[in-house]
Amino acid sequence: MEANGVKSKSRRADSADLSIGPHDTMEQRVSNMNTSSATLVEILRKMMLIRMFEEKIVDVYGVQDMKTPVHLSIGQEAIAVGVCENLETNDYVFTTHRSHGHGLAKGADPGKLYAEFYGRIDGYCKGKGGSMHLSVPEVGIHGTSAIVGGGIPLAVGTALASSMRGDERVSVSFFGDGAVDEGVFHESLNFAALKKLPVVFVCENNFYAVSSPISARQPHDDIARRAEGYNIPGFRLDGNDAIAVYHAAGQAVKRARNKEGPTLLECRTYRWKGHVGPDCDYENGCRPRFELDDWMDRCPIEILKKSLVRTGIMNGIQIQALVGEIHGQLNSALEWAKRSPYPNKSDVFKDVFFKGK
Amino acid sequence: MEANGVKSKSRRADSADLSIGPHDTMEQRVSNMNTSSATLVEILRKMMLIRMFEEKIVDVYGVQDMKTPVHLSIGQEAIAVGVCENLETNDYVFTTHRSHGHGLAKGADPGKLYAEFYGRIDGYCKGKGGSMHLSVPEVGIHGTSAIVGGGIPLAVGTALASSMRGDERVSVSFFGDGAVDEGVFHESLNFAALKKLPVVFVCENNFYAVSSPISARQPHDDIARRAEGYNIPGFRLDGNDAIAVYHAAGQAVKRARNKEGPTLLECRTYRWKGHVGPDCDYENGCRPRFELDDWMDRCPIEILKKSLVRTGIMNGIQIQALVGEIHGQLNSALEWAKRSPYPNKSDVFKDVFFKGK
Amino acid sequence: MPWTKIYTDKAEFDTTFSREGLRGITYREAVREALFQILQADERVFLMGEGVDDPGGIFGSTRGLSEKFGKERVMDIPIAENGLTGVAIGAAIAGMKPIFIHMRMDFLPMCMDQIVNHAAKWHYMSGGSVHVPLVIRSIIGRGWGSAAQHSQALQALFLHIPGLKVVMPGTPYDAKGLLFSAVQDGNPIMFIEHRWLYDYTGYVPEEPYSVPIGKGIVRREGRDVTLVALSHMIVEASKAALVLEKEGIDVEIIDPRTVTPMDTQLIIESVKKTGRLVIADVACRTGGVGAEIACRVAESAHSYLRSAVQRINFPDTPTPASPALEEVYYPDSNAIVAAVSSSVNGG
Amino acid sequence: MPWTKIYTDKAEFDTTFSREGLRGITYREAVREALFQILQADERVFLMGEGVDDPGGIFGSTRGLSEKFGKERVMDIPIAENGLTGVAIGAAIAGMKPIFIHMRMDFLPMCMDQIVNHAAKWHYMSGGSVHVPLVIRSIIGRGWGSAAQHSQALQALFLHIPGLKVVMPGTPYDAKGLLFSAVQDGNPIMFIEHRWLYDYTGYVPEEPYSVPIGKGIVRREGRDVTLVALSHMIVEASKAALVLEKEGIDVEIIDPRTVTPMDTQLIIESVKKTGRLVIADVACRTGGVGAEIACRVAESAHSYLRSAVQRINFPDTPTPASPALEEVYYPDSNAIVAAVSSSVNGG
Ligand SMILES: Cc1ncc(C[n+]2csc(CCOP(=O)(O)OP(=O)(O)O)c2C)c(N)n1
Ligand SMILES: Cc1ncc(C[n+]2csc(CCOP(=O)(O)OP(=O)(O)O)c2C)c(N)n1
Ligand SMILES: [Mg+2]
Ligand SMILES: [Mg+2]
Repeated sequence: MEANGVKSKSRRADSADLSIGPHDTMEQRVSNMNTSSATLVEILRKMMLIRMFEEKIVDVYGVQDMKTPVHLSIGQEAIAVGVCENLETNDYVFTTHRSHGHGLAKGADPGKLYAEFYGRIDGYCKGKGGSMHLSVPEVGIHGTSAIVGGGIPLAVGTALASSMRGDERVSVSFFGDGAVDEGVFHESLNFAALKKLPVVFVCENNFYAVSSPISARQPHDDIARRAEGYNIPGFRLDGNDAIAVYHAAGQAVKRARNKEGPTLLECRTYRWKGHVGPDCDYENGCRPRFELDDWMDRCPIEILKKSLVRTGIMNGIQIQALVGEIHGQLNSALEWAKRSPYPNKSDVFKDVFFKGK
Repeated sequence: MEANGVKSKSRRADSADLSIGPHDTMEQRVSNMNTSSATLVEILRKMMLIRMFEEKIVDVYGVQDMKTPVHLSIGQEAIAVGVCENLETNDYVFTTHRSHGHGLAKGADPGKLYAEFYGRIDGYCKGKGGSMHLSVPEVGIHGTSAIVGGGIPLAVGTALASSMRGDERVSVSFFGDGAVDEGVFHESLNFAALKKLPVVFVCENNFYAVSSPISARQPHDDIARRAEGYNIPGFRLDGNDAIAVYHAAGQAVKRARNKEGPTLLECRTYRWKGHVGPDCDYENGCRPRFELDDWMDRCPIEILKKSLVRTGIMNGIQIQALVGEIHGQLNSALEWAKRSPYPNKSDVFKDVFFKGK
Repeated sequence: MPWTKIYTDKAEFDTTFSREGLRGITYREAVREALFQILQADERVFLMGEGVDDPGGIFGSTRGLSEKFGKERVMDIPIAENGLTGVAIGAAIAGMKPIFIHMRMDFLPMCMDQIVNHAAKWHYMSGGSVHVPLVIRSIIGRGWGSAAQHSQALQALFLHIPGLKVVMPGTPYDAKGLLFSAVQDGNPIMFIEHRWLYDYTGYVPEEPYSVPIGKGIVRREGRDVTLVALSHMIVEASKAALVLEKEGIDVEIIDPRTVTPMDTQLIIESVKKTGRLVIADVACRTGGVGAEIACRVAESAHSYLRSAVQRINFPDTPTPASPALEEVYYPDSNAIVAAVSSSVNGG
Repeated sequence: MPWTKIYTDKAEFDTTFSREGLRGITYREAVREALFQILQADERVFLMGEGVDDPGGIFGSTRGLSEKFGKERVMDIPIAENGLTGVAIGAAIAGMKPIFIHMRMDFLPMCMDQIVNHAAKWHYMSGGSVHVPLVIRSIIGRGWGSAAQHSQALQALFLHIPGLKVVMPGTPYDAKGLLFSAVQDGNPIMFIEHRWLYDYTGYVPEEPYSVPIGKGIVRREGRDVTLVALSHMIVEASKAALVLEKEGIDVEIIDPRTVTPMDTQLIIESVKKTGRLVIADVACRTGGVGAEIACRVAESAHSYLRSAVQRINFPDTPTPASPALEEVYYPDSNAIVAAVSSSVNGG
């Protein structure tokens, strides 16, 4: 078995080799220079928030009172944040079963997320959705599907609405490499390309769908290359390089906002935890240990931290302070969530149908 | 509106410009030289058989006793014959709602086809299928779907069976440009490419799905280019040039038989009749008249006839004799079909479940 | 009442209601008029479907609309039912009101995932924070050898999925009125038409109006037996009632009009009166809407039932192509007469 | 009879049947053993499904099989349910015998087109000239906040489609025996398991055997009321019967085992004896399998029914995530006790 994303180090995207396909008309200059320090710090903070938010789940999950299937994105934080830092609050985001990072990056409240995971009334879905069906309309997340690929056409739909209304909103669809297997991926890209809709397709290629390697599902792992068939730009990115993602996504979002059509971004990354739950799946043989080790060496948060320290934007003390601050925030969020009551029994019968506003 | 396949004459495939995409490893030498006269005559005969078979339907349809929705392939005969002349009897073919040509090219009996269209017991499906659900297992047609795209994965499935069993059979999937819209197209090509299955995808791009032009459904009309995303060879062919199709399909079939994997052939052509029924749809404004005229000028049968005459392989008298012979054959077939009885009323309850052999 | 009746030909209508100044139009025209008025009144509404803008115009029901409202609001689309349903849901989530149109109900299995797993569940999963105002029109086909993949009636599938409303107008009046309600409802609505109703004429007011979703209607009052008829079966039921009248059997015809929510009360009240239940649907028998109706009666009015329940349906087979077999496949008023007679005289 | 009973824990089994030398294994193991023996006996059989070869092995039901039979016959596949179902159908048409495995029944709406429009109709449309020996295993999920898209039970959808057989084994014995029958049948079979049955133990012979498709079974004989229980509900029904016995109510439990074809006769005979009908299914109420059963009884044994029919189902809502709501959502033996009591004492 060829290890995913590991052996072929040279194929890892770097700033000089991000674009593929003959339709690369978009400028792809990844340079830290034209990003403000404040933005860089904010990107780091959000990535740390996501990481620590999920680490707390790992901590408490053993108690068995957070009864929801958690799909953790530890190791993939750069993509959620790199993309969402380019978005306005009312831009649409559709995510997947692995949604915590996208939710937090887009501005969801950690306490309400925890409450939802605990099945409480103060959760974003009043306990009806759990971890897989995030819905935070006030930050542009209008429900989440846990059906693989299910959310992709929805993002095309909100983009269609924006296009018909002539508003400036951009839609972003996050999905995994597994979703590329599905026909709906094709149908969505075809339609978005046809109508030149303001949507950005962000594929988080972590090389696995549950335990199925991409080599058991697709004839090649160059997901960006799929863009060619739709005559839209496709880019392969190092998904562990937050700044690279930030810049590439910035270009794609700009393109969408300028009504120039959709873009496909393939962000290559790796999930550190098992497909679902708080454990590591190399332990039961789902994936090779060395693959994980190699990717952990390239922790997206450590990479960014180092570069911020190296360039003098932050120092160790500031980072420590940030850690402390986030810890405090998340601890209160968790406590608040646990104090939230369960929904009433009769709530089960509510919300089947919209009754008007 | 840009007329489909008309204005851009230069884009029409010719022998020098058949392949696209970076994965063109297949030799694409279209030359009449290496085709035997007997084969060429047989190709012409089959094309005339299809044309005349369907013209007879046009003749009798007004009587309103052939109660089945007929989707005629007049104008598209070169593809069915060009492809099927490369196949063995037990090679698998899956076709569509527009199946008459493929059936005849693969060796189906005209009488049993007519009987099926008349809903008679001697029809290939004992009157249960009609025109849209051709089933002639003895020539490799194991049922037909009239769901757009529905037959594509079936061909991949028979190819999978061949590959698992290690037999030499090749599977061919015929489908229209409309089927390329469907997700199942993507899923099928992805899987066939992944497993390097012995299947040939033949897209009959006639630029319309019912009255919807390809420009209302796809971002570009270069269907062959879709192959790139799957890392398989894709070729654009002049679908009205039977010899070109014959040779290109020959290569694709050989590739499949040699277990080298699937090929996508886009055969550009035009349907002369309306989507369904015996009439011309330009009359009610579905398509522009000039488009049809232009394509009729390039009648696939006339083109082949002329070249056979020019090269001395046939003369006018021989062709006339062929016409007479086919007329005779089809007239008897039609008469035979009309004399076939209707199924028994109780037959409606039969064949729901297979009961063993 | 004029709005309860449909006429199999226009002349028949003309000799009755049009003399009273009532306007009669076909089912097809009723649908088109509703779409026209809805598109005109609410710019959030748009139509999407394969061929909505072509000269055929979905059996005439969208004819001329693209010329009037443009190809963006009357949008031809790729043949990609699942993805495009997702697109419609997304647009609906964003505040648009798409009407997705399928020429045959058989194409709905293509998009079951988006309908069943997404549209139907979105409001609930999001704890009520998002809703999906989406109307999905589909037409049940029949005849001319349409065969197994082009004549299915699949309302029972949607009946079983919480979060969907299922509407089956049987008259021009209801077609227009229910379409208005469907677009205003704010939930995913399966709006199911029948191709054989398209040419029937009935009274349809010119101005916009709505027929409430969830309310059935008594199409004919009667004492002896409750005949629940769905969609095109109300035509056959009406014919059967005339025959049965001559035999001295007084049939009460109930048209539920909407299948979800079902007007169970109306049916129960009728059965309490007549003591007999016959159900005629335009779909295969087993697991159909008729089963649910019968079960509800067995649950709530069991003690009133004086004879065995009867169902009139297509047999549990795919649809055959041959005209000789179609004849057997499709039950008509004779089958209803037989079932009602046996309900009254037998069991 | 040992094969009618399942045990909620192994120890209980050990104290009864294992003393008699009968082997007890879990439902999970029964499925796996059947697959093992089938793969070994017939080289045309192969398994396909997302994750069939991974260490988890579809909740253990395929564990170890890829090591034994290789990754071609125990084939991991792309997440492309519709296309891959088509591939399976194609392979079946060509004479292979694929078993397609879905970890959740919720993923079947993805492939409704290939199941409903293709597999189910292929034999009929082709006039009997081609058949599709395809088994589709799917597992109904439940609990731990699986929520709306990961806990559906959709057997009613398939019940309505002619050309499909629908099997719902409730015991380890039936799981193994019906899987053998399914693979031998030659038609498309929806083989529906329930996640909560996986850990239950029951008597399962080591050698291959088959349980006929279309034959229900009386799991407990009783005089007072016919309780039809499907899949996991037979566990709750058995519990309820013990409670009711103490109340002096003698319940007859019938497990149809296969939903299509349905063993209607067995149910009718029972109702003729008891005069009462209660149906417990693991799915939403409206349009469910229970409606069909009730309707058939109302058609064929109406005069024997002495009280109102009762259904135990999930409510007509999507599945909620919160444990507090799941508790309300899923009816248990208490709900059955209440329904049976009211059937006997009320109505
Ligand atoms: C249609 C469908 N099929 C199968 C599943 C089960 N499933 C849940 S997540 C998953 C893998 C998804 O992989 P990918 O898209 O790469 O996302 P990742 O988990 O790697 O983030 C699968 C198969 C599902 N949810 N939906
Ligand atoms: C899933 C599905 N959607 C819609 C239809 C209705 N329909 C029948 S043929 C057709 C057009 C097919 O176009 P194409 O694939 O290009 O084939 P052509 O008719 O041009 O040969 C459509 C939309 C269908 N049969 N199946
Ligand atoms: Mg992945
Ligand atoms: Mg076409």
